[in-house]
Formats: sequence, structure tokens, C-alpha cells
Amino acid sequence: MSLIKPTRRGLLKGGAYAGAALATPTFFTSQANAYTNAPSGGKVTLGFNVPQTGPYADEGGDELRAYQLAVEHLNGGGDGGMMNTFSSKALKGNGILGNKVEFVTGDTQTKSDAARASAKSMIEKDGAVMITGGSSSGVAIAVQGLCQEAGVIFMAGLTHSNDTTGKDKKANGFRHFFNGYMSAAALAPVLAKMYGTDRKAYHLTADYTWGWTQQESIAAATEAKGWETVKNVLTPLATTDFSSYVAPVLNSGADILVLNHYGGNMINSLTAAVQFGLRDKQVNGKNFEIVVPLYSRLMAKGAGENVKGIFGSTNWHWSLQDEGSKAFVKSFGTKYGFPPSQAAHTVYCQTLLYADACERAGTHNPCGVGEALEGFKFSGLGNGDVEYRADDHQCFKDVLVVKGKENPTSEFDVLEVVEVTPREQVEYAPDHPMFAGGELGKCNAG
Amino acid sequence: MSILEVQNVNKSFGGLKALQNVNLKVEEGTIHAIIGPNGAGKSTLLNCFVGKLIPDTGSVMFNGQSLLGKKPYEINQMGVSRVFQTPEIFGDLSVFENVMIPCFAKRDGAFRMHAIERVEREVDIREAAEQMLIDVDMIDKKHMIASSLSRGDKRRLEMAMCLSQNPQLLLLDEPTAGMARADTNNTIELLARIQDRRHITMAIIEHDMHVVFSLAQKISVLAQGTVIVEDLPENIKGHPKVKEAYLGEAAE
Amino acid sequence: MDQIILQMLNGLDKGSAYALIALGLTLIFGTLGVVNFAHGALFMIGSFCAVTLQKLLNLSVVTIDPTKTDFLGNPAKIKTPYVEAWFGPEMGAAIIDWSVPLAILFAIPVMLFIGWAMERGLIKHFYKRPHADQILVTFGLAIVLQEVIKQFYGANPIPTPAPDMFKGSFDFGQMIGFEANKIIYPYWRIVYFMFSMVIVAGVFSFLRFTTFGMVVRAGMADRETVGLLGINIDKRFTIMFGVAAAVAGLAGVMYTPINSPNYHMGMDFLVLSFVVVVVGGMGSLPGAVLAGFLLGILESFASMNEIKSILPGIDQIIIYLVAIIILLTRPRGLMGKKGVMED
Amino acid sequence: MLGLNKKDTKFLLIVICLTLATPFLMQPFAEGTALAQFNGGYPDLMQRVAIFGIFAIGFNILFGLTGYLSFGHAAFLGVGSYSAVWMFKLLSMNIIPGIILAMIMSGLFALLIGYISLRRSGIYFSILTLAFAQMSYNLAYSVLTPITNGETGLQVRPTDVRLLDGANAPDYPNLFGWTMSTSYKWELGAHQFTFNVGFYVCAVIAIAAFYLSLRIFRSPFGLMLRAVKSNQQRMSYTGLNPKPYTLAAFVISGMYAGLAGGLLASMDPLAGAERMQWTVGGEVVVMTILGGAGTLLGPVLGAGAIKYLENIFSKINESVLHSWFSFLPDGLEDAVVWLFARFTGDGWHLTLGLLFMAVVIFLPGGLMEGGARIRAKFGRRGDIDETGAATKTPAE
Repeated sequence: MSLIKPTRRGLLKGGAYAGAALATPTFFTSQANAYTNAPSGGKVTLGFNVPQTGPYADEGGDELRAYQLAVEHLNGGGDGGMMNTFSSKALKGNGILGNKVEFVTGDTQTKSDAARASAKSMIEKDGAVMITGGSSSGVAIAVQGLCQEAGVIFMAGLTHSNDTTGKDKKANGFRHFFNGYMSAAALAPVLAKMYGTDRKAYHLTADYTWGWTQQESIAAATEAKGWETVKNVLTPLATTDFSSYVAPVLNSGADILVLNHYGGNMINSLTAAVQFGLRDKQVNGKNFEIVVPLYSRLMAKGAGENVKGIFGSTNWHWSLQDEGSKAFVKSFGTKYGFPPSQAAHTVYCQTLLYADACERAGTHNPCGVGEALEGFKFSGLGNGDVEYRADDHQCFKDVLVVKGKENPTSEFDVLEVVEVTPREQVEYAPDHPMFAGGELGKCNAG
Repeated sequence: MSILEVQNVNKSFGGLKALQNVNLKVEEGTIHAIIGPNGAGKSTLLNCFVGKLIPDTGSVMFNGQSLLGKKPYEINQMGVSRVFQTPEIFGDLSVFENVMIPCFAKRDGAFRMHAIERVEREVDIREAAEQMLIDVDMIDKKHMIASSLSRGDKRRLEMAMCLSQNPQLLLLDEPTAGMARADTNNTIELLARIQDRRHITMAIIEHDMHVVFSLAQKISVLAQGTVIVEDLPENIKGHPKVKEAYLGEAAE
Repeated sequence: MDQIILQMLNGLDKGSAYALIALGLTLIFGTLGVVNFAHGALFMIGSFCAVTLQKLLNLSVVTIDPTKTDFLGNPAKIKTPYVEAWFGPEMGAAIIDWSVPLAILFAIPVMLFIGWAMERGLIKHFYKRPHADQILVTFGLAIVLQEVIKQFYGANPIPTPAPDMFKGSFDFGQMIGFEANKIIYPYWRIVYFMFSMVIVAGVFSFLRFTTFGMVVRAGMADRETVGLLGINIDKRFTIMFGVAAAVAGLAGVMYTPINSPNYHMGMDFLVLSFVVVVVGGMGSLPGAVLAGFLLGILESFASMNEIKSILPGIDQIIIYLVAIIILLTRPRGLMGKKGVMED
Repeated sequence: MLGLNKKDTKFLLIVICLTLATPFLMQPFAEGTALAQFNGGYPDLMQRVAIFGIFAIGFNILFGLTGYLSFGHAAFLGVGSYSAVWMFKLLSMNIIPGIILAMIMSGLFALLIGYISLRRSGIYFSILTLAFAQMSYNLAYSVLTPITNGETGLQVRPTDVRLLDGANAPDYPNLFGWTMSTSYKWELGAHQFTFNVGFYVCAVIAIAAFYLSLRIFRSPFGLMLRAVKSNQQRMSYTGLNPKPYTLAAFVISGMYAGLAGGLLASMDPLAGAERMQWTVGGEVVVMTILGGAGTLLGPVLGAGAIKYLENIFSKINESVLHSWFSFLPDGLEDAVVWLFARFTGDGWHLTLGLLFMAVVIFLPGGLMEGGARIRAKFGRRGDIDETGAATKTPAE
């Protein structure tokens, strides 16, 4: 065995962890590397796993731009962006822990299988010590599970399902993005204020896990404000023409339509709802209204002027005027010529937060990094004062309630911020029933 | 003893009566020709024998068993093989494989899951198939792809395939159609030889009277869906009804 | 009752989209015997004809307005479309407003050309090849076409609204004696239905009443014989390919206000259109249209709450379920011909 | 040997050698060089190539031999994966019960779908299988979530029952204690080779699968299947019932798909509904045709080519390109990088589409024909040429 020597790299939590006799030769312990893909040679590799083909390719492209910007800033290039406004000053612009930051990219295709394959190749082939990105909850949960097994950190990208930090939470996974519950908690008071407390809501819900959790959250939050949920109709993911789901709404006695859809589904269902003239109607003596709980500016653009005046929530928006947001928009806008999306903002923050945690922990070891992130309080990255809660690795921060802008001044000016809901209002107990059933487990360093 | 007995068979397509009260007996060990003008219903009748069509009324008995409602492969397994007007062979396979398949069918029945055995080791089958190819003078073309054969060779191959099953009754649908005179004579000779050697009962549909009168021991004349005469070849030649049927057609 | 009428309308509307796509696909199957997996891509390209025209019409003169600023704090650029500069603001705005209907005029020559080029450049060489090869090559072409579109227009859906006058909806129920708000239907969907009827009628009368069409139909039935008559059937088939592409393209153009086009939409419609064609029966044009409407209507009914409460998830599978039942009870679909694509 | 003739034995031995040497073959470039980007010798990709190779070998038994084109084989892949993961959850993390159940369940499912779909032929058959697979996918994604865990996919959890596993049993899929993810690395100068337990499990099973398919190709049963493709009418007038033959081929290929699905889950214990989508079923069709339908080795090559492209080309982003072409003058560098970026990274689909078209146009028999042509050009007709059935002559 002088020539063949096993190394930790590429070892996905092998027999060593399990203590199985066959795969636990003693020479494992003599390894210099204490965790998966420990950086060597003054370089550290991050894996950016985003959708590059399929319906979310543009969102993935925007994420990739933000990642490149973050890497540039971490390595000391550019204007430093939000590194200058970030409350933690551990980052020095010399990479991470003195290691130059390099990255590899992959295509999730918005499919769990492809996303895991791509993440695995980053871990096994390229030696990535952290995986980040994604544009849907299914993918995020799948990759998060993989990273837990492989012993690397996963910094989730765009994932809004309660499950990511609920029943599928993992010790190695961290989510900066907000979730269905937080959307609902932020949105419900505004809706009650705008549309009154005596409303009857009709839900159209995308028939898969994310849709269900969001619908559950919205229904619960609005019902607490006095609304009544008349009906919840599940729509197949593959639906392109929502007419047959929208048509019965008017006759149901409901005066609000909630569209628990995202991406292409959202554009098509909203377009159909507006075409059917729902918003011009009076029901129960009130104006009929439509609500889209989760907005994405990139996607909302696809619905054109149908979004005008429609309420929803979003994680972040480029028009925010705090110092962090302004620095990020400037830095991103100067480099690419247009303002960043919320997906870009999230993944930029995630990259910075990871780098900062490494610096503070003094290691890339996932367990050390995880410890540094758990309970970490920070500000200066937009969204006010933020905390990465230790119990479930969910970020708690202010949530934006937005509305489709009536008179946009440019093609990026689709949404306007109606209210910045403070963090306290969207917080929940870690054992909230909507998030129950999962266990964080122990951090895994490979 | 008659091997095939057809009684009062009727078959119509929509309003068209293709077969009317057809009665026919094929004696064992003979060559029986079915002749008649175009559109007389010869092919329809043949299709009723092999399970491609089911008669509206009447019975078709083979060796005392009814063929009605049986699937083509069941009828074949009972001992009836058919040569088609345009050769039906396995075009993608080699000549040798074409002949081996009926040998397998004969030995193993309609279905057998012999997925692990090797074709190479099936010595009996290979020998039988090779002998058959020698019999029909095609052994030199053993490895050719069937679809690349000449038309005459294709027909000869099809005949070999049917014969290799050693059927009790061989149905031939215009076996010499489109052949040159020399080929036709070869075919006649081949069929005669087979009949001589193996005593296979044959029913032949044929236009070429040369073939018919060279081979047939009995002839049925079909016209307008019904058998007008069934007799020995020498009696058919000058039969007035036959003349009428054919002349009537010519007059049109 | 009002619900049933409403879903009937929805079904007709969905059905007209299915019928148009299937019609074009059947023209290619029936005439050329080619399994065209790029047909969904043709539909997608049609949609992008509308997008392209909209972009062209929105080509703008850029002037700097120092009084306003953009998101970075630089002076804002004000864009004035050329058409507004040329025809005056009102006329120009009206032209832009009508870009989707205008795109029909734009799409017809484009789609005819694409169809012609596809047939001459690629499909022609695949008539004698196995269906599997045709599938692979057209599938490859579909991917290439959609990737090219993605390079130009990105992956996100692009809004292409209907003209203002068709934007709202009208109360169909009141017209036939129901209460107000019982049966509301958008204008544009009525337009879409009418439009598809016109196209279907146009294709059928073209095939039935013109000599050209008669030759093509004869060629569909028996290509060799028509070829023996000394008629150049190949040339006509090429034209039919162009027509099929144009039908798919027009279906795409008019669909844009209903479904904001994205580069991926062709694949979404691909499977569906094959199911429709096969349910209708290979090689049968009326079958394709009939199946399109049948599946559209059944799909709409399956999504009714009353039905979903009895059979949860039925709307997920209804199309496939119907396809299976029809194919098992009618071996060649609703109106299929014997021997077409059965081997 | 092994019931094969000399040629086939030699062929099989070559295949075995190639398979076992995959960690070297797919890792030809030294680490740290620009070409290292093209190395594919890491566990996940090697496993995938082997697994999709099995999937394609099985599909080829149906499509290559009988000519029946199924678009629904993804359903069996999915059923296999779900069954395997359920075994991991309920019985044991040992992959044996999982794989066995995967094959049984997919076989039963194939029997049901095949029995119904085979009542039709040609495109009608294809659409029936497609409809079944799409129904399975749609239901697995939504209504059947309690069984399939829907969008997220079925995963193993620490809280699972796992009746047969003791307290010390590994938490990850293993073969009697050998976890699939264990890898050994061998550094040879600048080269790095990875030997992964999971890959070798897949490889051994793939060789067995290949061997079985070789036997089927050479058996009377295989001959009958080719007869089905060639002329069903003649077949039934020859006293053979085509239906059970075709159904048997369908079930066998369904079980191959189930085996592949079970292995996928064994390498990575998560079963997503996307595995049942028609695009996956289409992918195996494409792999088979691309490699060469009806040839023995072609489908495996096709599977390798597509998986390699998917995993390697999609990772070549613009910064990688810039690092390659940095020796060029700035303006030219940007232009070259721009051009290449159309075909790699987020443009990898374009390369895929162009590859399909190029192969079908220029190599009608798939990649195997390309190989045969190259050999012909060098004036040598190797043994594999005939035994591999690469040429149009049927291997008897």
C-alpha cells in the first residue's frame, strides 16, 4: 500500500465516520487534513451551483454575476462593495484566511438529480470547500443534504420553502433568504390594513412542497387577521394556461385571489387572472384584489404591466436606501450596467458571510465555520440588523412588502417598497409547528 | 382422407360478398390448385385458412379441428404454413437466420424463453437449416442479408422457411408471380421434388396455367366468390363453366 | 351550469392552441412521414417573432435627460421609439400597442422561410431514414434553435401584451341570460379562438379547393403514384412544410398575450402536441383538430373543483389518461389511417 | 469461456479491462494543467456513466433488438430509485435489499405498462409509454408525495427504522460495511487517480449486465427479438407469438432500468421525481441512438458521451476560458472567449444539440459506426468489429 494511499479529499463521509471495520484503515488518522477539501497551496475553491439552463437560467446568471463580484471583492479587487459597510471587519481583501479565492461553476438545471451531480463534481473533482447557489427549494434541500453527507458548508441561494430550515434543516446548511412563514407574517398586516379584515380569500397553489408550505403560512397569517380562506386549489406544475383555474374564482364568493406560484407559473397565472378582468370587478361590495406572496423582480418583469398595484413580499430590492444596499447596487451596477436582483443580493451576502465566518473561526473546517455563523449578529448587508439563528440556521431580518409599481421609470423599476417589516414581526419559535419534524444534527467535517 | 375441409364459408366486406358458400376439400398428400379470375376471392379464401380473416359463417376444418378464431401462430403450430404473394421474410436477418427461426418455432413452440442458450450451440437446428438451404440451392448465400436477395431468391427463401417446418399443409399464394420462365420451371421442379420426397400437402393459388397443370392433382375453380368446379386437371381444361368464367372476364 | 359553460369556453380556447400545433405537426407527419421533434420549437419561434417585432418597434432614439437620474445616480437616458419619432407619438404608440397582431404579417414570411430552409437543408435527407434518426436529428435541431433564442433573449419570459382594446373581459353570461359576473371571458381569448378557426378553415379549404391542395392530398395518400404522373410532389411537400411551420408559428404569435414567451416553451408543448396528434390519429387532419379540442375541453373540466375533490390530482394526468383510453379502444386514434407510423 | 465463443470472450475481456481501468481512462490529464478541466475521473461521474450505461444497455435490448421505441423508461428508473430508498429507510443501508427490490418493483411495473402498451405498435406504442411515464412523474411530484416526498425527493433520515441494521451499521449506503463513498487516491507524479468503492460496485454490476445482454444477443431469444423488429407478420405465420417475446424484452429492459435506478439511489440516497420525467426517458433514447442502436457497446458509449458532456462542459465558465486564452492579445482573447462561451458553461445545451445533429447526419449508425469507419480507414478489421455488431452485418 505504499503507492495507493487514501486521502480525505473526495471521501464522502466514508467508513471512517461509521466506524465500519473494512473502510477504516488506521492511516486515516494520520492524515494532515482534518476535514473535506481543506485548502492547500494558498488557494481556496468555492462551488457556485446555479441554474444555467431551464426556466430559471436568468436568475442563475444573475447569481453567477454576484458571485464573481463577491470573489473579486474578497480578493481585494473592485470597490469592495458591501465589505465596506459590513458590520464585521474580519475580511481584509486578501482572500479568505490568506488563501486566494477561486471558484468553479455548475448547472443545477433546477433538478435535484442534476444539482447533486454538479455539486458532487465540485466536491470530488474540484475540491470545493463550500457549495452555494440554487433557485428552488427542491434543489436547495437536495444539495443541502449532500453537503451534510460530504462534510462541506452549504450556503443556500434562493429557497423560500419553510422546509429548508424546517423539517429538512441540516447542520452544514445555512439560509440567508427568507421563507414562506416570514412572507406571510410580513404581508398579512399590510394586507389587512389595505384591504380590510373582512375578506374572503381564494388560493391557487402550485402543487408541490414549496407551494403547500407557502399556502399554509399565508392562510394561517391572514386568517389570524380575520380573513376567511374560501378555497385552496392546487394547480399542476406543468400548467401553462391557468384559465380553467382562474375562471371559477369570481363565482366562489371570494374577493381576494392569492397566487402561491413562482416563476413561469406566477407570470402565467397572474396574466390569466388579470385577463379575466378580476381586478375590475366588485365582489361583496369590495374591489376584487390579487396577491402574489413571493415576488421576484426578474420574474415579475415577465408579467409586464399585469403586476401593477399587486402586493407581495421580497427579500431585498435594489431601491433600498441603506448604506449596504447602496454600496452593493453601485458596485454591481457599475460592473454590469443594471441593478442586481434579490437572488444576486442573497448569494453575494452568503459568500461574504461564509468568508467572514472562516476568518473569525480561523479555519475552513465546516464545524468551525458553522459555529462562527450560528447566532452571528450582523448588519450593513441590507435588511437592517440580521441574525443567523443557531437553532435552525435561518437568517432573521427585515422583510420587504412590495407592490407592482404603477408608473415605472425604467425597465428595472418594476416594484416599489411599501413597507419594511421589522424583524421582530416575522420571527417565530424554532419549534413552530410549520417547521417541526426535522433535526439539525451534528456538523459534519467529512 | 381430406386434410383441409371448407364448408359453406361466407365472407363479405360491407356490401361486397367476397365468398359465397365456398366448399372445398384438400386431400392429404396432394397438390391442390385454386384458380380463378382476378377478384374471384382466392386470396380472401387463403386468408381464412391462416387466421388473417374470420369467415362470417361456415367452417374450416384442418385434420378434424376447426381453424376458426385461431391466431395465425396457432394455426401454423398445427401444421399450416403459408408462402405469400410478395415474399414475407426477415429482411434484416441473414438467410441462415431466416431459416433457423422456423426451425426454432417447430421445436420450441410459439414462445420459449431461451435467453441464455446460444444459437451457436443449437446443433440440430443449424444442421436442419443448413440441409434446407442445400435443398433449395441457397447454401452459398447463407450469410447474405435477406433483403439484399433477388426477388426470386427471396421467394425461394420463403419457401425454404415454410418447408423447414415440415408442415402438413403448405399454402402457396402465386409462388411464381413475376418470375422469368426459367425460374418458374425451377420452382415447379422444386415443388414437385418436395412433394415427391416429403409428401407435403399443398394448396396453390396460381394464375400461370403452366404451373397449375404441371403440378396440380386437383383443381378448384373460383369465380365471383364461389367454387364453380372442383375436378381433376384433365377435366378442367375444356370445362365450359371455366371457359365462361375466364372468357367473361376477358370480355369485360 | 355557468361553470360548465365557462369551462367549455376555456376548453375551446386551450383546444384551439392544441389544435393549431397538432394541425401543423400532422401536415408534416401526413405529407412527409417525418417525426418532427422540432415542431414545438417552431411554435416557440413564432412567439419570438412577436417578441422580435415588439423589440424592433421599440428601437429607440436615446437622449440624455439631465433632470432625472438612473439607479446609479447618473443622468437618465430617455428612450423614444423611432416609430413614435416618425409617425408622431400617438400613431407610434398605437403601432407598438398593436405589435402582436402586426407580428402575424411579420411571422408568415419568416416561418415559411424557416420551414422551407429546414426541409431543404435537413429534413429532406431524412425521409428514408428510420424514425429514430429523425427524432434524434430534429430533437437536436430543437435544442439548437432554443439555445440560439436564449442567447438573444435570455431565459426569462418576456411580456407581450395584447392591444389595449382586447385587454379586458366581457360578461358573456349576461348576454345569454345569466346573472352578472357569472361567465366572464377575456376578449383576447375570443380573438384567439376565432383566429384559430380561421386558420383551420384556411388550411382545410386550401387542401380541399385548390389544385395544389388536391395534388398534395393525393400525394399524402399515395406518393409514388402521384410522382409517376410526372408531378413534382417534392416541391409541393416542401411548401407544405413551410405551411406547417407557418401554422405553428402563427399559433405561437397569437398565444403570446396568454402565455409570456420564453425560450423553453417549445419543449413544454412538444409532448402535448404529439399526444394530441396521436390521439387524433396519425395522418388525419380532422382528427388532429378534433383531438385538440377534445383534450382541451377535458383538461378544463378536469380542473373543476367539483371533479378534483372526487379525484385529487386528476388534472395532472387527464391528458395522458385520455390518450391511453383512446388508444386502447381505438387502435389508430380517433381518425387515424391504417399503416401510418405503425412500424 | 462463460458460454461465449472465442471472439465474444475476447470482446468481453476487453470491455472488462476498459471498465475496470475507467479511473485511468477518464483521468488522462495531469492536475494543475489547463486540460485538467477535461478530466472526468471523479467518483460521481464514473458512477453515473456506469449506471446510465446499464440503463442504456437494457433499453437497447428492447429498442435495438425489437425496434419498439419506448419513451417511458424513465418511469422504471424512478420506481427503482424509490424502491431502493424505501429499503434503505425500512430495512438496511446495505444496498443489496434495495437493489433487489428495485429490480422486482420495476419488473412488475414494466409488466403492467408493457402488457397494456404492447397492444399497439409504432408511434402509438411510443405515446402510450410516454403517457404512462408522464402520469407517474406528475403524480410522484404532487399527489403521491407521502410515498415520494414530492419536489424534494425521498431521502434517508437518521430517524428511519432500518430494521436489519444494528447500532454500529454505517449511516450511508454500503455493501456489507463498505460505504459507497469511500475513495482511495493514487498520486502518480502530477496525475491523480481516484478509486471509489461505489464506482467499482457499479462497474462490476455493469459488466454483469453487459455480459447478460451479450448472452441475450447471441441467444435464440435474441434472434426472435430481431425477428420481431424485422417482420412481425412473418413471425406469426411462422408459428411464433411475437407478443410474449416483446413483453419479455420490455420487462427485461424495465428491470435493467430499475437496477440503474436502484444503483443511482445507492450511490446517492435521494430519489427525485424528475427521474421519471419524459426528458430522462428521452435521454436514454438519445444515448442509445447516439452510440448506435442494436450494437452491444454503442449505448454505453452514448451514455458516457452525454454524461461527460453534461458534467464537464457545463462547468467551463468564462473565467476558465479566460485562463486558457490569456496568452492571446486582449481584444482577441475576449472575442475567442466569447465565442467558446456560447458552447460551454450555460451554452452546453447548444453543444449537445449540435452533437446530436452531427452524429445523425454524418454517422447514421451512431458513434459505433464512427469507430468502425476509423478502423476501416486504417485497413484493419478487428475482432470487435464483428462481434460488437458494429457493422451492419448481423452477428450470428
